[in-house]
Amino acid sequence: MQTVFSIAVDALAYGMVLFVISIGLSVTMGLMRVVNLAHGAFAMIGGYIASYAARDLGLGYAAAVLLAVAGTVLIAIPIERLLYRRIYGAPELTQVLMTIGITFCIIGIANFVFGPTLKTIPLPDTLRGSADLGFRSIATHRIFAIICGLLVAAALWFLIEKTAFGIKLRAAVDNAAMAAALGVRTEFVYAVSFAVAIGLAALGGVVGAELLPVEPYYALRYMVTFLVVVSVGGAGSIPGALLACLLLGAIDTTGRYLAPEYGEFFFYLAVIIIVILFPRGLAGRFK
Amino acid sequence: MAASMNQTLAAGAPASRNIVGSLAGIATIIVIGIIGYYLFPNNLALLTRIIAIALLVLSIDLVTGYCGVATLGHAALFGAGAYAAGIASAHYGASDPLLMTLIGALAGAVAGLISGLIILRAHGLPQLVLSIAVIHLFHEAANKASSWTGGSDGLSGIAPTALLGLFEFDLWGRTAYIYGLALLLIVFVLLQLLVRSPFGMLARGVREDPLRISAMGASVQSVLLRMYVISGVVAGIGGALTAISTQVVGLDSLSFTLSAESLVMLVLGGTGSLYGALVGTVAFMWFEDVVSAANPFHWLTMVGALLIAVVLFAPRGLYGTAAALVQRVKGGRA
Amino acid sequence: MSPLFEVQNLNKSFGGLAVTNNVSLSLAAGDRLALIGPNGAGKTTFVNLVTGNLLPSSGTVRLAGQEVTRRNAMERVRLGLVRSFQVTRLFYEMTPEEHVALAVLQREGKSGRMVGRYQAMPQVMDEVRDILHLLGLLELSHLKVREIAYGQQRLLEIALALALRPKVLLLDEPAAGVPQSETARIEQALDKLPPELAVLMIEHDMDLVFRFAKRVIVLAAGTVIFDGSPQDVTQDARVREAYLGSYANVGSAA
Amino acid sequence: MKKLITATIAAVVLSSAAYADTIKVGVIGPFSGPFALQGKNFKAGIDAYFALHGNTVGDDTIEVIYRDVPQPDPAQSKALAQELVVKEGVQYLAGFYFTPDAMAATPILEQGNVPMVVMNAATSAIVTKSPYVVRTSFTTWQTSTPIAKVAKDAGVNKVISIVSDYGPGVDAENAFKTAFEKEGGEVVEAIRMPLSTNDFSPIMQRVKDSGAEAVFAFLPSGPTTLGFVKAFNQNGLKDAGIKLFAPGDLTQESDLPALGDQALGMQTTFHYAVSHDSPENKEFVAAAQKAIGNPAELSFPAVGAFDGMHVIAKMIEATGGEQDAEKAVEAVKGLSWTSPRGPVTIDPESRHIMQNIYLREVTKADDGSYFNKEIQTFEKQGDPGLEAAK
Repeated sequence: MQTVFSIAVDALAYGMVLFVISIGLSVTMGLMRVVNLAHGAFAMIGGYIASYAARDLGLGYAAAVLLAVAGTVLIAIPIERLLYRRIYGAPELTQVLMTIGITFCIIGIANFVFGPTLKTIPLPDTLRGSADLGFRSIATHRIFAIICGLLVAAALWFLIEKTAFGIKLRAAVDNAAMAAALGVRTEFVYAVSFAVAIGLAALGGVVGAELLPVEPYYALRYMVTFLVVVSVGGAGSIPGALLACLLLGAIDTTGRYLAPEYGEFFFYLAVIIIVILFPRGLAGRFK
Repeated sequence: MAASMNQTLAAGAPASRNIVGSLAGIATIIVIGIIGYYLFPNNLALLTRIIAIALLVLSIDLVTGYCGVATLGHAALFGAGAYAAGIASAHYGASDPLLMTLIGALAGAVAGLISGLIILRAHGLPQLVLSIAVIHLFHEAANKASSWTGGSDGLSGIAPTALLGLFEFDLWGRTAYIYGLALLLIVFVLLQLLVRSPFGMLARGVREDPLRISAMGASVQSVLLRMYVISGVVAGIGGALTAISTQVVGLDSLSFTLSAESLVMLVLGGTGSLYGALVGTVAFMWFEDVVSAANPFHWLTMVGALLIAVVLFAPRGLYGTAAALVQRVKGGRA
Repeated sequence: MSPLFEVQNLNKSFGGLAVTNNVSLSLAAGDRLALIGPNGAGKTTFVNLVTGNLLPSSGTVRLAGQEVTRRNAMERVRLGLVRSFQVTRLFYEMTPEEHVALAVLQREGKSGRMVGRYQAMPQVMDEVRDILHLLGLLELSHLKVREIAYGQQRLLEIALALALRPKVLLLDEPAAGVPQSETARIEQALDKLPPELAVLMIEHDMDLVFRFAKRVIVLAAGTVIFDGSPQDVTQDARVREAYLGSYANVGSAA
Repeated sequence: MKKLITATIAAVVLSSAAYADTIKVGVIGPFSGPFALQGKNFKAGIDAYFALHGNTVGDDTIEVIYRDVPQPDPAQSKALAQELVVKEGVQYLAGFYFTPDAMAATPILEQGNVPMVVMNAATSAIVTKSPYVVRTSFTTWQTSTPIAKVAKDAGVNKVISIVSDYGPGVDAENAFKTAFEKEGGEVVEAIRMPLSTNDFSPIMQRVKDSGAEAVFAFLPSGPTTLGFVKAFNQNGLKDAGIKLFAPGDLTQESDLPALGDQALGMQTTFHYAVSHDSPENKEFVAAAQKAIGNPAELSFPAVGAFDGMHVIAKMIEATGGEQDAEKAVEAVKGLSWTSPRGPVTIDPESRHIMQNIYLREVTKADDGSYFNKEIQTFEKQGDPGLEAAK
């Protein structure tokens, strides 16, 4: 019984870390309909900035996180204006080609600037070490990641469902021409959504760095995981993404506990079954 | 009556032009193949590798370009062919290259059937994810079955006998290259027949509007599945060619990386055209070879820049954009 | 003799909302039936139920003596029920000739052939030319469909349907979206349909309905409220109520 | 056109004839991609050798030609090796970070009359694939065997083995199991986990449930080691007194700055530590760090490459620059010298390198950096993997 609890805690923690990193991709893919394979690259940029700020500049963790989010968004703005804007509404394959190209470039540049070694983001003392749950101990940082995930989910839900901006965004997604006719500045809405998505990527990159360490090939290594999670949840759906992360986290964790040598099989078989049963994702908003 | 005569003539014209066009295309491949042989007599191993990958890219073109199925898992078909041919030789002594090619083609077809049955259950992004899951399952299966496949150490001990009992697969790779070129030509000619056949037309119809195809009484699923099997044969031949020419098969031949890279090659050349697939493969592999030899530490950045440039300036791929330009110039003249 | 095509007590509801309510109708060879109804009457749902794109909640659909209620769209086509689409669905990168050839090949069971070209099959080419000629599309046969006018695309829809040699033809608003100046060509095309063919036309354009149909069925709120001759339809009190009563709602429904 | 082709061929032939006293060495390794760091170490090792010993042997000048195989890709490796031999006319093939890449190139050695010096790939069987293969690195069996004795000496009887599920991981598991059982210990459970594992918490749960007193682990160096060590510490295994034993791949010098405090006190066995205390090593490290640029990036592949170049130089010396693979290989069989890692010998029978294996502990230096401190030496270790395969 204790083991079951223990696995459940692990699953929750892993799922929430996945959620924090992937949710930004769900926004770009579901709301802006861009297959953004470069999502991981932006998460990685966030990780690098935070690492640089905390390690080399000696700033605090909170400052590093803020700097990472702001810095990544700043870097992303020209990329959005010059490159992404050209592929909104383009066929999927074109988007794949463009965003893989962007990923390659970012990897190459990161490799050049920061070198090929792993970069860590020093944690503040409060997040270091482990917390005792009574039946087991868990890294304090994992608890922090869970809280971050919940906060992000709530904030996004509020932004999309309850604010004027959310209404405009949903209108622009459903029918861009109509929204424009009604006076919504769709370009602006898209730019802001993109910035939010990138900011979330950066946040995820920093918060998730304990689990997915920052190095140049981060962007490629975890690309598939992010894509799978978003697709299983249903692109554009926050509850869907949350559900997918928790479910896949549980499957992955349990599989790796029960039969680690077949861990990969469990995970991808589950993905196939879920996708076939729910072709639009667990809570897909769009076709 | 006169009008209808004119129409008949007009109808005949493009058909014969197509045939001339395809003959010219085949001639081009032969000429480039021969030039390659004489210009790079010491690079034949790499040229053979390009041919094997070209077969994989052609195979992706059949399902992606002609049927509109997005896949990031097509190396499963290629790797199945490579491993089947390799295992036949290494474990069963079936080392006749023609036999190995046949076995590769069959295994590719079976892998095509299996992955088709899974991948075709969804559309769009979920389809892409299914294909990713499929390639990972194939990869894991090969890794697990290491007594058959050699696992991550690779399958070695493949020793193809002389082709037709006459031509040894030697160090210079001449036999492998010529054999590969012959395979490519045969496959290319057959595929040209295929894409112009009624079935090819049906497949293009599926790509453009599956609902309309079923309203015509044809089964979309069956068309796609048949195409997947054919595509498996083509990829399987490519895989067998690798096994024969390099005499070793690694897990990379069943990897997501190879799947993604070959899809990129296809999109680079231009989807929906057999020439596009060839142009894309040659361009990408040539670029990779040159740039990675010149500066291995930064070639990834340059490949990335190339991909971005293609999307911005040649959105239909290299061949597609060139063909459209030629069309426009011709149209302007007419 | 049992009718060629028969729908009995067809019902469909979406989460408690009845969209098709106990609809029955039948067609014999040579019939020209028009199905009309105000916006939101459930015509599109009815088409989808008949063609097999939707499954009914209850009721039966019979085609050429067989029950096809649970069969999919493809099988119904093979049994002789062919439809056209309200919004043109064509292969925009292909030519009209290729469209019709594909349909002819499909009908003949030759569409799966992996070698040979239809251009080299004389009977196929003859039939393709005949059909294109019949609909006045012959001179466009080598243009890409995206390059031809919408009215001509509508004609090509009909050509495609004819090439499948249906027993029952379901025309879903054949004149929808066609400029007034070109509807005459659609009418001409409809006049040339084979006489033994049973045709069910869904249409808004009442002129076309009066010219074409021998019998009219009016659908309102998913229920058949009239079944009779075109002459009587305008006199029917329930039809008048359904249409005139609905005028007030047209604005908001649109 | 034909003229042009003839001219090109003539030019190629002439160019190789004109520089007859340049001996070309083809080095295949991962110079781009996720493993580029290892390729960089190859290059640093080779550059260090030239810096210390010059690039001439007698009248002959050594020229190194690099070819890039970013990830395990035997087909690509074979094609490049073939190109190196046929087109570039290299007399020696060297490098090879990954086992499949080395295996793929072995069939061309005899045909091309070319010896191969493996500078890293660590699967025992490579040297059996061709009589022209010499290895100057290590095998996973070689580095994983001594840690069994270390574990036993530390009073551990029950061990759980956790390895990445691929060739080297399986080798490590078998090596440890064989050695540990010989010592009288018991491997209570052997877990193989996918290479792509990111979250190791469930694995740590398995460790707790197994009742083992210690963990034997093998993971490829890079991002996963970091996650693994963190999970080990944070899930309370370290506090519960469970020990962690591993071959040195887990504490590769280039990963140490990231591992930091997490790795403090970890004991691993390996053939080389950058910190090895000897004049030869000081000289080597100085040269290699200069060659690699960032001193923190230097780690074990560099020493494999450095010694590989030493072997090649001896081969050139023995053959007088003539292309004669058999004579060249014959000449280095039984060759002994003092490498930066300590005394080494090429075993005449297996053509694999016999060397000391060191037990090291991750220690914090005075300047706050971390290093592998050698605390015990297992002298003259051969490759038990070849024995086991017999």
